[in-house]
Amino acid sequence: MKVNAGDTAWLLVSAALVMFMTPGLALFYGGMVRAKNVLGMLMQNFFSLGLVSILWAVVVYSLAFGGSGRLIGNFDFAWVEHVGSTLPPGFHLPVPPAAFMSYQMMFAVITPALITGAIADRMRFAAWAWFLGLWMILVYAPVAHWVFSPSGWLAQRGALDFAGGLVVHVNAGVAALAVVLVLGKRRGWPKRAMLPHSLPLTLLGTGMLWFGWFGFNAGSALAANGVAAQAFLNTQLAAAAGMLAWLAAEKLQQGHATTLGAASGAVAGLVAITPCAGFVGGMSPIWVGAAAGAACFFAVRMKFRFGFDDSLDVIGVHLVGGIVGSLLLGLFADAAVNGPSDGLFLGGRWGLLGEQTLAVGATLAYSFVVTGLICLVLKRVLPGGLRVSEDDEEEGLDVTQHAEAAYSSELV
Amino acid sequence: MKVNAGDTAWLLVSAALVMFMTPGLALFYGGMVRAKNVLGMLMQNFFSLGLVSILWAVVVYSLAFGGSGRLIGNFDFAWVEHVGSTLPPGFHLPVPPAAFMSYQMMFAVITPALITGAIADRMRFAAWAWFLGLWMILVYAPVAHWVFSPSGWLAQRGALDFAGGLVVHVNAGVAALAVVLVLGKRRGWPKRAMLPHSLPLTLLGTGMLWFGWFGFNAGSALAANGVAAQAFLNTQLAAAAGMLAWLAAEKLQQGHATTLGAASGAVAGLVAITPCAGFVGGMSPIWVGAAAGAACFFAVRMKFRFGFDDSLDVIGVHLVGGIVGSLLLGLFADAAVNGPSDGLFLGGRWGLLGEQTLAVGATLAYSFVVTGLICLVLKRVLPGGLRVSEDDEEEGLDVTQHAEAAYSSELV
Amino acid sequence: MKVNAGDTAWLLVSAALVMFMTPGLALFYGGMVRAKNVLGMLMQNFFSLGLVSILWAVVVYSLAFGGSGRLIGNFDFAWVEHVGSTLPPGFHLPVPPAAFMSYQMMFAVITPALITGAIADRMRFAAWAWFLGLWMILVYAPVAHWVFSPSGWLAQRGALDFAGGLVVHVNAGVAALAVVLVLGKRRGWPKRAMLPHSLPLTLLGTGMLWFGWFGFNAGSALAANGVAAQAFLNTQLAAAAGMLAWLAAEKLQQGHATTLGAASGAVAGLVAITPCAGFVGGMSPIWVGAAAGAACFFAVRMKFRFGFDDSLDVIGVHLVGGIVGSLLLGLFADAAVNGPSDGLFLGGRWGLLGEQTLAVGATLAYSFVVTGLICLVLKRVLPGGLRVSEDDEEEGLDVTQHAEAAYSSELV
Amino acid sequence: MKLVTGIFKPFKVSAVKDALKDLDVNGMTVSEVQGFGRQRGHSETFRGAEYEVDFLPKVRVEVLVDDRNVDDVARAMIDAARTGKIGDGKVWVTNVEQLYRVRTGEAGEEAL
Amino acid sequence: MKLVTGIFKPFKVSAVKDALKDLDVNGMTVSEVQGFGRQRGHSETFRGAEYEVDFLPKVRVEVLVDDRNVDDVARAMIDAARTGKIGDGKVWVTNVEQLYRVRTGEAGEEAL
Amino acid sequence: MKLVTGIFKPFKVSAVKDALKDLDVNGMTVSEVQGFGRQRGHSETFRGAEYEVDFLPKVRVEVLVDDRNVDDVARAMIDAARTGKIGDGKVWVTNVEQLYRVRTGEAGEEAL
Ligand SMILES: Nc1ncnc2c1ncn2[C@@H]1O[C@H](COP(=O)(O)OP(=O)(O)O)[C@@H](O)[C@H]1O
Ligand SMILES: Nc1ncnc2c1ncn2[C@@H]1O[C@H](COP(=O)(O)OP(=O)(O)O)[C@@H](O)[C@H]1O
Ligand SMILES: Nc1ncnc2c1ncn2[C@@H]1O[C@H](COP(=O)(O)OP(=O)(O)O)[C@@H](O)[C@H]1O
Repeated sequence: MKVNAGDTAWLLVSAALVMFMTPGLALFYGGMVRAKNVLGMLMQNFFSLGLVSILWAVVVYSLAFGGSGRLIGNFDFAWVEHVGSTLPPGFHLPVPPAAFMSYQMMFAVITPALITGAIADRMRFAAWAWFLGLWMILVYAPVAHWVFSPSGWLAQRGALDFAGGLVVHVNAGVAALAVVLVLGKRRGWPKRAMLPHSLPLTLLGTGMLWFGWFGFNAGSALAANGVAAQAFLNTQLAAAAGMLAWLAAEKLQQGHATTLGAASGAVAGLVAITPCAGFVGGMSPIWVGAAAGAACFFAVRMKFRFGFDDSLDVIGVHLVGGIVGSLLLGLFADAAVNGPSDGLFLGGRWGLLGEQTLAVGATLAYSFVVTGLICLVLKRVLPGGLRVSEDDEEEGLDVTQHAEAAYSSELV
Repeated sequence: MKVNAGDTAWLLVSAALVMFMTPGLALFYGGMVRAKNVLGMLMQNFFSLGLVSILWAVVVYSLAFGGSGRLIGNFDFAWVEHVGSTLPPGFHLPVPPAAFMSYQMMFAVITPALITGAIADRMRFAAWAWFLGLWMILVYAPVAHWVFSPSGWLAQRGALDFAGGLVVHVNAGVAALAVVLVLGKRRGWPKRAMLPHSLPLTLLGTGMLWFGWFGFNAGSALAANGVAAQAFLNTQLAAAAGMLAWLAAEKLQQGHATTLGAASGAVAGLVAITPCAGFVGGMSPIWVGAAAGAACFFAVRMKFRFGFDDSLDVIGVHLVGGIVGSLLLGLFADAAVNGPSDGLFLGGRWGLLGEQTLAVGATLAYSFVVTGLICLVLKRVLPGGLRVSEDDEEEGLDVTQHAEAAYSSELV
Repeated sequence: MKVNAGDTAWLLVSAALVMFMTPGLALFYGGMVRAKNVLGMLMQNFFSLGLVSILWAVVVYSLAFGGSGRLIGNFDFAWVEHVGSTLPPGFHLPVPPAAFMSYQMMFAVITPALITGAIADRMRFAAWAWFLGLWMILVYAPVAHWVFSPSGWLAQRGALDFAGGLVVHVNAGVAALAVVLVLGKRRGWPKRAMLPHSLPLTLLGTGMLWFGWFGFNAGSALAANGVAAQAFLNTQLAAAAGMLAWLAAEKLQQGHATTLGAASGAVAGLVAITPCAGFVGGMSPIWVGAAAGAACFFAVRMKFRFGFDDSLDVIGVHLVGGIVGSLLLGLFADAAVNGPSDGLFLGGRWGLLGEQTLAVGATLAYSFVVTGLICLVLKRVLPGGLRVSEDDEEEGLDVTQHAEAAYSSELV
Repeated sequence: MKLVTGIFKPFKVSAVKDALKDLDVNGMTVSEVQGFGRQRGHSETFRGAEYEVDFLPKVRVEVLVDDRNVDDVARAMIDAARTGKIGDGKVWVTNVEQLYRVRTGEAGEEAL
Repeated sequence: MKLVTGIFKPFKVSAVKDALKDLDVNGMTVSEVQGFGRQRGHSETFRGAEYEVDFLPKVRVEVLVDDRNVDDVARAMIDAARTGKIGDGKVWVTNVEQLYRVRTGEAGEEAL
Repeated sequence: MKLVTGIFKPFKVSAVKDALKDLDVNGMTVSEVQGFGRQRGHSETFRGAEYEVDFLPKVRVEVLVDDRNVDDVARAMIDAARTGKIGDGKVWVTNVEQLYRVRTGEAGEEAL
């Protein structure tokens, strides 16, 4: 197919935007940890840009998008073979195949990076590196195949996921739960206050994420067309509604609208609109965003009730937001905007909601179980285990894992 | 009209770039305030991304661009009706209507955000929220309609504003003046030094603003064509010239070229070229930028002479820069580059300069009066008034308005 | 030639992305210096956005791209003449000439900015300003002409440089060496530890550079096509491989993988892939990136052995990385991907490697000598010389050069 | 020789400095500290969880004075720093056995 | 009146604060300091070069007490701050000749 | 027991530390402070407005020593910190009535 320059420009820009989200996420999380752990956090995220990109080129892209299997791809594109010349089966787009592969790579990079927020302040870097590699192959590749590859079993059944509500957010969110259950709580949590060392960094990260999310969602149209524009608009409206809903909830509950609440609500809205972005229209993104903003505000307290230390609320925001968005798509989907099926509200039929529920359930189950197994095996197999020692946790990841201090004065 | 992918790609990217300016502005301002007020500043800006986006979708877009009235739009696009399918009257562009609406939304978000720099360190967050909503409807919507809608009375008379010199900068700049007059000075100003708590944040914000401004100005061509390229080039040259002029002025006057001066001069140049970007060529952007850089350097001292506390110089930079640019367009406009009319220098006719002057005057008068009225009413009506208490001002906005600290160490 | 909107959109976005790299570089370096010198560093970089943009418009663009001379351009485009209407000789592209000129301008801005990392903490701002102007005219313009203009002698011989490995990295890298040799070491170096005052800023800068580099490399296709996509993919893979190689080397050598190592390795990979980006395919970018990551890790120690104070390793990363990439292109070039010639590995011929070696040698020699002369002359001619006084060096550049402090508390 | 140490509200530093200058005391050393006392702290919110922050930003001012001036200096600092609201801080005096100026090595009152 | 000064590991501040509260001592002033002592520092890496960092983050706690309470207060702080590992810090007592409360001007024990 | 406190230029910290090590004094506590004194401050510019900044960055070094060593320690610190230029700082000595090591509870000279 002849390459269309406009679509190609949009896809390349979108890929760059999604790449920019990972540093954005690093800073978003990095601002929230204590100063002694910020480099540890930044490193876990940047390392994903390194390791996952190479793994993607070598094998994971091929496993996710190659071939026409139901459950998993093949090795057709391994070792960067055919990547420059051939789009994966089922894709017919006027864009260079390397652009498509690069764009999808950026999703693969950020998905496991989301998990770093849950495990903040206590995981050994070496353990993270191992986890990252295994998770990409054993969890990300199959789940991406199920949903993003036209031959995947969830795609075939009719489940919809415009830009990764399932593959990225539900998947990483439930994986985060599995990891923190194996890893355990930070010392002193929840009694000891562990306050963000720099909220301006977190707000900067929020801005970078929000900006990049236009590439994430509107880029998922894979063309510069009306669907991309609709996804763009929906992205902004859901983020805005998520922010307002979170702020309203905390103002009512606690008397203050917080800056971190604004950031968190916007991210919650962005997460929830991700699966819906190109499939809904009108006021729907506002309802989706607002529902996610409010739901996630309440969800982030679950960890205190149930006693799992999801340090920076990956579960409360990404897992819950991803589920909210994926299910609400079953209600709000509008085939007149785009996509094969109407949701319950417009089509009056339960079919899509059923498929969405099944897809959420399948992703939850698979990712939770396999992630948990990876962690249990690594905990056993790695000489140092998954966690840093108590002393190292007290001293901080920066010095103990990376022999660096984030902030140095002239006294050394 | 058939969608052109190249133009659509450019418009979507530009919308994302303009969105990114609001976090950039937040950091630009946030770095300049004291550490106890930085979250207050960030919040006022991010909140604009939340509230204004929703208001835009619900009603403001329609008031600004709907219908063919002279003074104000209508409700055709309210509640996101027809937004995905129809461009506003007078626009014939090969881009998806939702892209156009999203792009304009980002201008609406950043315009009131500019005002936050003037009111730094002392406005109650709740008062800001009310102000923001009212200002968008009562001031932004009509002024945008006058200038940006082809049926608006200023547009009809032939006033030119390529990317918002009037609608964004003059409008927000004079509104800032009205607000600070009602709000009053910070305690201790100008005797007490209130120095920037982090100029690196401010320089980061400058970089983000500059980067985003290419979307702001070159995106206003609404197509990826020669006019966009010219606007792009002019944007860079004016920013550069503004920086050099400011630095030269302060070096001569005070003996030092400052980092904040470089940032301020660049922003001054960017403000001034905004109305001119697609209408001038050759060396003109350099003259416009340099004039603005020098003029704004001197203008920021007015506040000490006249005793109004424009904390971060919104008036000195945006109001003055916006006026400089809008009027110079009457001199430098070059119909051979683009646009309907030559300015005085190339066409030898005073007509355009007259229209520009009228447009500036109308914007100044309307925005000043209505903004002032909004503030006076809110001051009266809101239980807590516009300002925080003296104690809260001393303690800082972050803790008192948002129950947060920007920077926490491990002592709590 | 009729303008193609898709290519134009891509070129404009790429220009904006490359512009964004200079603030990114400023923060990348700014985080690494001590808190008393961070504004000095930011200023030297931002000032390049100011001065170089204007010089480019006035004369340097014309000297670099005008005419068809072998050694240097002419004045056809001086004072922004014909810039909006005419592409330089030898370029036949469906994009607006102003877009091309703007895109190349951003390369001119960042190239000398790279040097600021080597001279950190000790150069007078006025001396930097003079140096910057002279270097652009006497060094950048001719070298860019040799390589980037189709009529340049290196281009004519068949040397390849996709996006500036020679013109940007080797050129700035060897110039940095010349400058530090004239300028001398910082007081106390290397005995006194001068640790980064904020690695999070450096990591933020890394993210901005990496993001912008897609415009740098993939934009150098000057069209939104398959070559751009290939360059995009190669950029990501080389950055990732550079990171992994550096981390592996330092883990083996010193026992820790550092955050700054991750950033440095990624930059090394990005530098090395720059000349190759659109000319190689398959796994080659991974080998190029990995080679550069490892080579630069060892190269940054040379300064301790040879005793030159390349403060932030411009020589170790940009000079060495640029040479590695330019020479490896002679091995890995793949005409089936794009470009006129195969390298040694695919074509079995030494020709390209020879040309690359010659081009590297010519750039090294010319830039080193002329840069050295500029410095020697300025050292003599400028009343204050090149360096700040000992006391000023101790007090820091921020206060002494710019009368500002980067971080202020409320005590003044 | 005595050392007068004061804990004050941060924004009072320049008033204290001016008061000292008026007494011809031309030296002081200031540091940023966190104070806990009768003045209540505030609560901070982090993603919906509330934390009591007991510590409030204060400054610590140290002034070396000769014995004659102790009372005047302490008095002047107290007056300058007072807002009358809780949390204004403390001033205390300790004895200094020996004092040197680094630059010259001078000792005792000369070193002031 | 005495001043009890302690250097502790930073994360022990709240334990120390709680211990003081239990003794009805409702005031303290804390600052962030860098300590050098028997506890080994660590090495930091900067682009392949290694530097020994001798200083470790500590906090400095100052508590004004009346003479009767000195021993109890010192003892309570020591107990609260102890981890038993090297680097736990020091506590020392100095004499305070005069103390004032800024807000009221009260002097002596009244000022506590 | 005595406490020797010094205010120095920040870049002199490692020289002071080395001088102490040479005397076998293996402990000190350092904090960042702002000093005001004879040494002139500088003026800073903020958007065209100029402000005099009187405070200059200094470090505060505290060393606990037994009575015998006071003079040597003070002397060594002074020598190490001297640049001969204005603003080099002060050193002073105060009496310590009691000293404890937190880790062990040891008191007096043992605790050093
Ligand atoms: N016993 C104490 N020891 C040391 N510092 C104290 C003590 N009591 C109070 N302070 C310091 O003085 C500050 C003000 O004390 P506080 O009790 O809040 O108000 P006030 O002195 O006006 O009664 C505290 O924040 C703390 O820094
Ligand atoms: N002689 C000293 N003078 C001042 N402070 C000291 C002295 N010795 C130790 N310190 C402080 O006490 C802290 C702990 O001392 P260290 O010798 O490491 O452990 P310990 O007290 O457990 O033997 C040091 O980091 C330093 O802040
Ligand atoms: N009277 C004082 N009380 C407390 N600290 C002082 C006093 N005088 C000077 N200092 C401290 O010593 C530092 C150097 O003093 P200064 O008068 O500038 O130079 P010098 O000691 O060389 O004469 C000051 O910055 C301040 O921190």
